[in-house]
Amino acid sequence: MDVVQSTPRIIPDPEERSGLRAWLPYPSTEPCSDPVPHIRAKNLSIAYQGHQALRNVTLEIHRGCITALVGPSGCGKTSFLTSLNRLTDLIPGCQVSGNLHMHELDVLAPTTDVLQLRRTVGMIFQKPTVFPFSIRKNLELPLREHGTYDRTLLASAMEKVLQQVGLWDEVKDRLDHPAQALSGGQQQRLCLARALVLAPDVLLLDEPCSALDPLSSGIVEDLIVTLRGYVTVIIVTHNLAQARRIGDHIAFFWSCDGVGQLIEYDTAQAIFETPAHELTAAYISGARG
Amino acid sequence: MISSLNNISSRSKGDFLLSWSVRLLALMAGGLLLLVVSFLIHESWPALRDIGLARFFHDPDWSPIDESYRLTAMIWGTLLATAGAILLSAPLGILSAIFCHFYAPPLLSRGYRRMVELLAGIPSVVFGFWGLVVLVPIIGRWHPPGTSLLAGILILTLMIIPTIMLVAHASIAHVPIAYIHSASALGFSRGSLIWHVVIPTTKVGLFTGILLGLARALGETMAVLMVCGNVVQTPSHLFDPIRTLTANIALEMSYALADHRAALFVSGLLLMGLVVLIVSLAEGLRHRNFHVPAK
Amino acid sequence: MAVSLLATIGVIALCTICSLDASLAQAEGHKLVITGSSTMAPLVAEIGKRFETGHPGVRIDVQTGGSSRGIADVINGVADIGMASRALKSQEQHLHGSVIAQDGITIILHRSNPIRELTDDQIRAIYTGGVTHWNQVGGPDAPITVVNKAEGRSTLELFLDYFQVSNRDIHPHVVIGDNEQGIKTVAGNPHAIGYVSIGTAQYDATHGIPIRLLPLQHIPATIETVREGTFPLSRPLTLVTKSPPAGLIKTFIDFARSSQVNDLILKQYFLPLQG
Amino acid sequence: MSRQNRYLQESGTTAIIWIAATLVAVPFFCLMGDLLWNGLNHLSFSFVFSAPQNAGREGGIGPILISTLFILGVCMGVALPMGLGTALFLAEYTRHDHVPGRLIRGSLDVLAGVPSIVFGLFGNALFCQTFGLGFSILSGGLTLACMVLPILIRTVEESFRAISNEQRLSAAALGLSKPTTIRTILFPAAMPGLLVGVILGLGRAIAETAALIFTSGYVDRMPESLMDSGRSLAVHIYDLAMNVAGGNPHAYATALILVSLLFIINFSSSRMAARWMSFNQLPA
Repeated sequence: MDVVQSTPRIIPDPEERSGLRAWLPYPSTEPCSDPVPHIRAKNLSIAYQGHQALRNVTLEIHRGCITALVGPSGCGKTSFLTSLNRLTDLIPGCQVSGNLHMHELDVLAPTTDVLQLRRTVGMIFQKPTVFPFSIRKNLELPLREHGTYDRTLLASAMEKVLQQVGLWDEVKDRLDHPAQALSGGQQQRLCLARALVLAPDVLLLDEPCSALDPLSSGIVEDLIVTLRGYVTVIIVTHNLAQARRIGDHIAFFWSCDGVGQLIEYDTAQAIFETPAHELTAAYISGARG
Repeated sequence: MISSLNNISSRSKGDFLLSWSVRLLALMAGGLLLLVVSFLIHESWPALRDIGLARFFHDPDWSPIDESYRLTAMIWGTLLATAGAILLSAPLGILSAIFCHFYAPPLLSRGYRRMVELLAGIPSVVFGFWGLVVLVPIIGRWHPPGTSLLAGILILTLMIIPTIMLVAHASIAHVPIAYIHSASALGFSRGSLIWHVVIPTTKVGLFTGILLGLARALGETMAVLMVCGNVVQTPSHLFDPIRTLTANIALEMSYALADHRAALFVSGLLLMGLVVLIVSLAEGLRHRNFHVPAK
Repeated sequence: MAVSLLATIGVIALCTICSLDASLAQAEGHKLVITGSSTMAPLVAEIGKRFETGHPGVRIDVQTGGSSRGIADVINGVADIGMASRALKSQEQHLHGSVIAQDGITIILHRSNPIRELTDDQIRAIYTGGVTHWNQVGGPDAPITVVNKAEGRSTLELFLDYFQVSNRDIHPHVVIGDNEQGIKTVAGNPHAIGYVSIGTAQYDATHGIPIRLLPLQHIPATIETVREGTFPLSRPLTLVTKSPPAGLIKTFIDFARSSQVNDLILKQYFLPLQG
Repeated sequence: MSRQNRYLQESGTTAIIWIAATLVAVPFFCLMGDLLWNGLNHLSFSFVFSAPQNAGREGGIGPILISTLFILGVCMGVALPMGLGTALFLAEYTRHDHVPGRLIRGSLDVLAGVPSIVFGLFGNALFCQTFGLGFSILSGGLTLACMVLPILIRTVEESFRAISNEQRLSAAALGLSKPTTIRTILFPAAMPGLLVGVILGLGRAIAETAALIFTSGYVDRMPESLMDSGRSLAVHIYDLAMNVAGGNPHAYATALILVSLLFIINFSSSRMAARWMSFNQLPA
């Protein structure tokens, strides 16, 4: 399947997408080698109740890469992340302006079907947010919502994603137990599985490891790495070491006069070894931030 | 340049239906007050127009047959019964909340709280009935006939203690534990801890409880109707029978006609205004109380 | 659970609508609402029960409140028939009244009260505050508890009329609504005095309630003296309609006036029209 | 302050507080004891199910229980959907600080304070006369629905608000539509609050007398439809206590039943809420 030039639509037919396209591979193109950027933001600004939070961000994110957003708190990283699946719609008084495209899709256009958008753009939050019902229902709910009712399909999709996140052996005997009984790390992996079960093109991660203990954190991080090449991953992290370990590209944000800005965007190697901006250099060396 | 518009989250049919039906329901619920008030005004309009507000205070007495509509005796009855009940129940309610928090052993404290919650659930007609068959004869033996302002005060007291106690209990529970620890660390006795630390920090909560109790006492109908004797007169002592505004409505509504009926609606309107004032004061206080961060 | 709850709500709403429909259909012509005098309510309820057994599908609902309410409800159209324990007044002549029985008003005391008789003047003095102690009229050493009727009750109007006093001059200790409430108050207080319907009082007195009916002008308050026309404070029990009775209403009123209900009327200690 | 003085003061305070607590407890136990003592004698199977006779002095309370249930049914049938919808609107469809929400919330606060007798006046004027429903179970139920609506909405709204926003965000991030989010995630989570609201409303409705006297009336016979007048338990107690000489024994028994019903409702609600929570949040 040739993804490269085509897919102007992000809404494939349900049969093909219902979580079941074996959810595997996109083709084995090398990560980041796709010449057409997956996500293009141009002059993207975000304001809350008229107060500017992020100003004029312009960047291009590549298919299959892991892009890490780093920078001090309050510099608009999370705002940027949430604008990608238009969760910003849910925040009262939040205004997003500028251009934001995902392939050909104009994300910010009022006519965009946000439910389909969010279906193809998964998101994981800082704290695990399992729903207060069983593990099975946590995974089935999004699939059912998007039109998959077949029990065998549901079961196979569930098993695949749980194996993908390494949770299958831990929970296969208690799929009907409340998800909230799982440990924090398990819950976060379940959230990851829940996002992956919809076979997203893009995965947004908002400090997915910061609420976890180091061991669980490591497991989740390893999982994210396995997604390289399959899903476009954008991860907000405060952990520079982590960004260096897993990031293909790094976007460095900084807050000037209370307004977040993108200072520098480049490959991880460039950012960490030859930062172009003095703020970046100071931040990565631990001098500031 | 395009900017994203809020709340065009989905054009699904279900969402459209749901969002408009909840809007409609909310509109109906919000409009209910307007409906109640407008109906009360509509029904009391004949009296306000034909009789005029002044006559409710300057007529010789309450005697609808003779077209005489003085409400003052009943207003006094209502106010005195309420005031008496508050004077008794406020200290009792607050002290028993303190008892629950600082004096009672844990098991007793839980049981006591449970008891007060049950007391709060007892219907007013049961209070009235009990007052009628137990309390009134006791007072009657002392000073006949027994149906009196005193009986009303005692029954109302019993009815509003739970309100005051439960609100006081909740606001004492909100006192930061650090206050209590640091006061104890300073060697405060239990008494002075309560008097100098707990009461001042929960002032607003206690006052809110008293206001809510006040509103309940003002609006109470059945219990006072059953134990107060319902004679229209300004009481000169505790053993005089009285009639409250609420009891007057309950008693006469069933056969009131024309201006008489409208006059009862006027007293309902009056009552509602009074109670609403108190409740909104209490609500305002309560919100303020919860929004001030405990520092 | 959520779904089942929603379903339950739906079912309840549906049932409500259905039964509303059914009941509206049923309400047409098969239900009589009768409101008014508390004196007449027990009697009319009994008559209604008997009427229902002879007319299946018909339902007679009786609500009390006072004669004025009966008249008002008939005028407003809330009730089909009003009950008034008095004759229609001159300003009510546009309504149609049908007398079904005769009754009187009697003074009642607690049975333990040794007083056997009071003169009209004494009663007037007690009610207007001239006499406040039983020993002033030859009774025990106790203050008098004066029980008065609430306004809008024809018993009150007739009482005031008979004793030629104004309600303003009466200083009661307790104000009551229904006859039964008056009887209950007097039965519960050995030093109380009140006045109620003879029928209700006699019914209760013979059913073990500790009250005593006092004679008026030496004439004992009984059904017989009412029949002879000698009891000074008697009154007709009237069913009131807005327009001349017709249809089911007429059938019911005719039934209530017929000799078929004499035993019911006598059982309540009222005086039937015939016999 | 001398040590002895301080000791005296401390024990004085303690004594006062214990006395106050006893003063509250004693009437409660008197009342309950009185109800139990006088009510239990007359309580029997036939009392609960048979019809009242002789103005309630004899017979039972069967039709009155049924009327009460009907009235509560109408009340909840109307108040529940309205309350739920309004609470949803307030919690999920409008911002806390925006004008529509504040207006509705404010008017509900005011409505919550309106004395029940005023609701009686209103119900009588609107449902009985203007709508022409007369004295009927329907009028009574609708009047009670207006009365319990504020308390119901308040509790349900609070329980929706208590759900953490992350749940909403993560549901949205999965592309769940708002109706689905509400149905599958918010509604179950708000269930205990909803139950508590219903229970509080039921408790208030079942205890109500003043608003019912002028709306659902006095008729103590078995209701055949919602358009029939029906006497509720509380009105029955009132009538027996005030208007029926010799009615006290049955008034006691009815009061005992009413109070036990309320206790059962309260108790089972806290139990149900607790079980619901544990079902959702703890391993089974």
